[in-house]
Amino acid sequence: MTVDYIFEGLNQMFSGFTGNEIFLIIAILLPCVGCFIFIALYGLVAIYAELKVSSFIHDKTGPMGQGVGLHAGKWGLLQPVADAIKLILKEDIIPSSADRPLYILAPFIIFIGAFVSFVAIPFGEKVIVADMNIGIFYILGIGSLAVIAIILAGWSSNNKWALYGGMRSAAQIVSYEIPAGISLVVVIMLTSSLSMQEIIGYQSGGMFGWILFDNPFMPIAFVIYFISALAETNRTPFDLPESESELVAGFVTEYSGMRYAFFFLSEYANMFVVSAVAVTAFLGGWQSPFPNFLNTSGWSVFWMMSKISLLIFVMIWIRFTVPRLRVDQLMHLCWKVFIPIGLFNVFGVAIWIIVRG
Amino acid sequence: MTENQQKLIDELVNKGLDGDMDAVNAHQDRMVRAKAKSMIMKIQKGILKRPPLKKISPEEVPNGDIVQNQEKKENKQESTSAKVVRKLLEKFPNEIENEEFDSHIQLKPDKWFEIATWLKSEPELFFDSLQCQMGIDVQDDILESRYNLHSMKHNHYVELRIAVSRSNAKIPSVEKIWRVADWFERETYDMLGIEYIGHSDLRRILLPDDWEGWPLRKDYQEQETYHGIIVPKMKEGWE
Amino acid sequence: MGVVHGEEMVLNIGPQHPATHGVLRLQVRTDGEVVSKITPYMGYLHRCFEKHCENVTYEQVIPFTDRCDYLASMSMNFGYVVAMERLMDIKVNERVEYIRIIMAELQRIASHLLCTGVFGLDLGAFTPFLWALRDRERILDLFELTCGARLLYNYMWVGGLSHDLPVGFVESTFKFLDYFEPKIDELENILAHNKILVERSADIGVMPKDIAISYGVTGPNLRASGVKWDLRKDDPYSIYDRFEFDVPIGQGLKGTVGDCWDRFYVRILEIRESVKIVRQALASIPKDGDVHQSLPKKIRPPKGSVYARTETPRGDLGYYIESDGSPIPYRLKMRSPAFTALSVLDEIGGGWLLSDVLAILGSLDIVLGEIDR
Amino acid sequence: MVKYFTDIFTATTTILGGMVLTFKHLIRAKQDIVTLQYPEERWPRPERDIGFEYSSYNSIRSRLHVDMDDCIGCLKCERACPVDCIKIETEKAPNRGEDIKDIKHVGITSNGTKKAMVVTRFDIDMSECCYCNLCTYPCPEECIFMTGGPNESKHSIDYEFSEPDRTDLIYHFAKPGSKNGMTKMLNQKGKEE
Repeated sequence: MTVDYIFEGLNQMFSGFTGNEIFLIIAILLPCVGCFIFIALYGLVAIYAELKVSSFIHDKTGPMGQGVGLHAGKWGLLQPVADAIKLILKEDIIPSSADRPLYILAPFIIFIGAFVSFVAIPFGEKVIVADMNIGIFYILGIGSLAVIAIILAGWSSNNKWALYGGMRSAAQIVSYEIPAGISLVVVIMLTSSLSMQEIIGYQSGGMFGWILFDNPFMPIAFVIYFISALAETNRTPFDLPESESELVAGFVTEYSGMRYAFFFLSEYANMFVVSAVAVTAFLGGWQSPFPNFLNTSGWSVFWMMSKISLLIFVMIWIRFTVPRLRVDQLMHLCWKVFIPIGLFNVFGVAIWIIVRG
Repeated sequence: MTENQQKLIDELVNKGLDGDMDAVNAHQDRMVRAKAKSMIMKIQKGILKRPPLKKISPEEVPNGDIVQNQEKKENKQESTSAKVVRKLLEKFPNEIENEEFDSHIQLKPDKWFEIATWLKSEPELFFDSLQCQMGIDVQDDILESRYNLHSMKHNHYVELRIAVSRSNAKIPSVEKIWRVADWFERETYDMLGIEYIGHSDLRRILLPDDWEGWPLRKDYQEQETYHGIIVPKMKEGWE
Repeated sequence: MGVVHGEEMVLNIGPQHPATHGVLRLQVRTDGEVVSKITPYMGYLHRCFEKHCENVTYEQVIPFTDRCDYLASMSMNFGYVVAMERLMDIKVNERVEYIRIIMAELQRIASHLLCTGVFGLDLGAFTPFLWALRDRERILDLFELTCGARLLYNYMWVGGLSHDLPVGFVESTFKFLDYFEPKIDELENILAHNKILVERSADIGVMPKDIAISYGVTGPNLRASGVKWDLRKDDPYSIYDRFEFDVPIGQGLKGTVGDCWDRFYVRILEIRESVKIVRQALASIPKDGDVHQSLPKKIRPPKGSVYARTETPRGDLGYYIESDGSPIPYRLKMRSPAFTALSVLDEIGGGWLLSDVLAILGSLDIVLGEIDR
Repeated sequence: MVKYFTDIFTATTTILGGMVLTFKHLIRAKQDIVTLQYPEERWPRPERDIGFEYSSYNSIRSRLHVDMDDCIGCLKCERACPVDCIKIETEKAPNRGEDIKDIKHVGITSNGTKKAMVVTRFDIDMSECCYCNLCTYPCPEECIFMTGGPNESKHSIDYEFSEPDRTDLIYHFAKPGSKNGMTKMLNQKGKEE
């Protein structure tokens, strides 16, 4: 959509020129650059939020500082910037016994996986890079790309801890795709569309129009999706692939500097993507929670962002509350709890739809 | 100091006493040389006895050589010790070496494993817990292994000591009776070089595997070099 | 269906690893995630404590005992002075005994706080760890108030103490206990009953009674296996027989008796008991009494040996002191509780998953300073 | 089957309970925070009113300081040190209790003891010091002590004393030039005789 706007805008602006293809390339590149900058900025904000929220939970202040100088700015606002600079300047170490091409490739693949998902996220009523008719399906599909990257990272590092992390992660992400998919199927059954914008469009009319409150099965589906999303993004209590007290740092053990930063960034980007999907599918997307309150196209970005931020906050909050699961318990939770309940949910919703007509 | 070195010194001392001081002076190892000379001095002064001429193999050292530890001290566990001794004399008549049992019981090493098995299984004693096992280098070429036994059931306590000579520092292992003895014995082996026969995994535990010598023996000499690095005796800028 | 066995892999956990609580190296053989054999290698922190002691005088040993178990230095001091006083037949006055017990119990609280916090950290819960450390800091403040040091105190001396209590110590300790008691509930709520933690620790690493006794495991680990054995009750040293407190034992509330959860929960219960003891001691501490009254002019114990045991936060701490009548110990052996607790790891840790092994290790509460000495 | 659902139920309730607890901490962050902004704020040293006559023995654990004017060179602290981080060398003073101006040697301590020794070297290696305070107790003149505490008026509190070089942590307390001064003096004396 955004691509179309820019393309048309460019064409109108320079109507004398005939280089339509160049305009198209620019129209495609611009949103991509925009997304990239957005991810980078969002990453800084998310790191800061995580530091601060965790610190307050721990009765600490988190990053603080009184001035610019050597300190981290007012309230430590410059801390994430300092972190980023540190990671960029750090020596990039590649273990001599590592599988070099794969080792170098892995951070890019994981970042691409997270980055490409942003294309289909509806930031607002009109702000979406590409409103595909299979948007939600696309995001689920692209999201699985992370598995490949993590296995590559784990394998190519030639480190036993990394290998453990990679293997755990592969099992975990592949398994949790299923409950996540099943709970989204329920949404698709209701809306009979795979397009993100159409799903949001279905949920108009304030908070009670949201799919979350559509029928009694929906909260269950939401919870299952949210927990599976935690597992897919490797957040505590499902951070087995990089569980720091067991596997040192899991699949990122050998990474340092910028390559490590890419893993880090894509974890946060993935958090954003799964939250965006959850908001789109269950919490009304960019719709205002009240029928006639600030329900304009301009405010839609605000609503979308605040809902996503809320979910990210909950993720951080959970991370600093609960311990970590064990590998077999993780699988138990997925295959013996979420999938049966999810399937039951699908069945229930189907009956609900038939009964309600 | 290893057994070999001790033997070497003994040999040198004998040569020296017989008038062949050149053999002593010509020896390469400075430490051995110094030891041998000091020993010769002591023997001439009459402090030490002359080491036996013949190279004796470890098996030939009679147990009767063991000199007992003389310390006697009032101890609360007197009654337990007496009880243990009474029962022990019934079962293993010739194993106790000391006369007064106020603080401890001195045992011979030979039947230690059987005694330990019995101590643990005997219902009236039932020493189910080995509190502490330690080795000590008492004077006169004797190493001792001391066991502090405790019974969780009867809440009583006894101390047993087994003395062996340095050249034949071998004691049966009780690792199979009290599992905790596994690591305790390894530690004693590590520090004093007492060999525990029948121990399944007698390695050094706290020191690196390639450490030389037994640090807690009183005649221990620090290594001159470690992995080719000279061990500094005095820190820089200090003396 | 048979069990599939893959190729075994040797994995080195440590010496630098977040879960080994120091510099411990565990060589484990793993089949996938299942650990079949654990071989601990220690000595990375070996500081020749026993050899050192043979070269310094008796009073100079005390700073070294501090450094053995750096998380419970007061208890280490306490064990040593109890042994020395037994050897030299010194009787210290009431006030000294009371102060020693207050310090030892505060130290027990501090040590158990760290242990429970770190156990949570090993299982991935970060918050309780910091909460525990926050409260531990307050105890360290009390220690700093008393003797000037926060970690390595050299506070208890043979025949007395280095300092008397400062003015206002009793009040500030009462204030601390009032603040602290609700925080124990908080710690228990967030950790002990959390379903994930229960799943991770209940029925894991079960240590039966007989194994625990045979391996010489003592202290909270032994009590968690259901043996009611506490030197403070069963062989009272100092004046522990005057205080009323319970000895909590593992009951297998969430799983089997002697599992990780029991070992963890016994410590939380013991914190409560220690608070009780401190309260009683503070209430009845004698007002007068010189802490330097029975300090010997020169420490020259008579010829002989002594083996004295005390209950530290980690279990029975035994000092075997052999004296030859000189001011320097002839031989000093420390029987450290964590040493025996670590030796049981292979026995109870085999056959579990990698994550469980680290949970078991965390629940044993080892301090490498004390193991390696 | 019942266990299956009770498990799910307990898991949900306990985790939600934990989350409520952490959320309480989150919103009460203002009151609960215990962090200090270290370089600006410092941990207050506890006010120590020891309240008995040993008040001159300070219970501070910080860097050692020696008042050389009071030191009589009795070597008691050197012997008390468990880690041998104190090194003292002395020379016999020509006249007991007399000041020697050349090397700024004060003959009589503040306690009134006449000094028989000139301390030509008094080094403390603070990198080896184990802060056990054992050296401060036997001192008859109370001239070796840890800074802070009752002696705070004499010396500022300092608990971070890092140095760029390890040898800088060896503190030399003896009066500068005292060693050379003494040898020179003794040589002169020898010549005169």
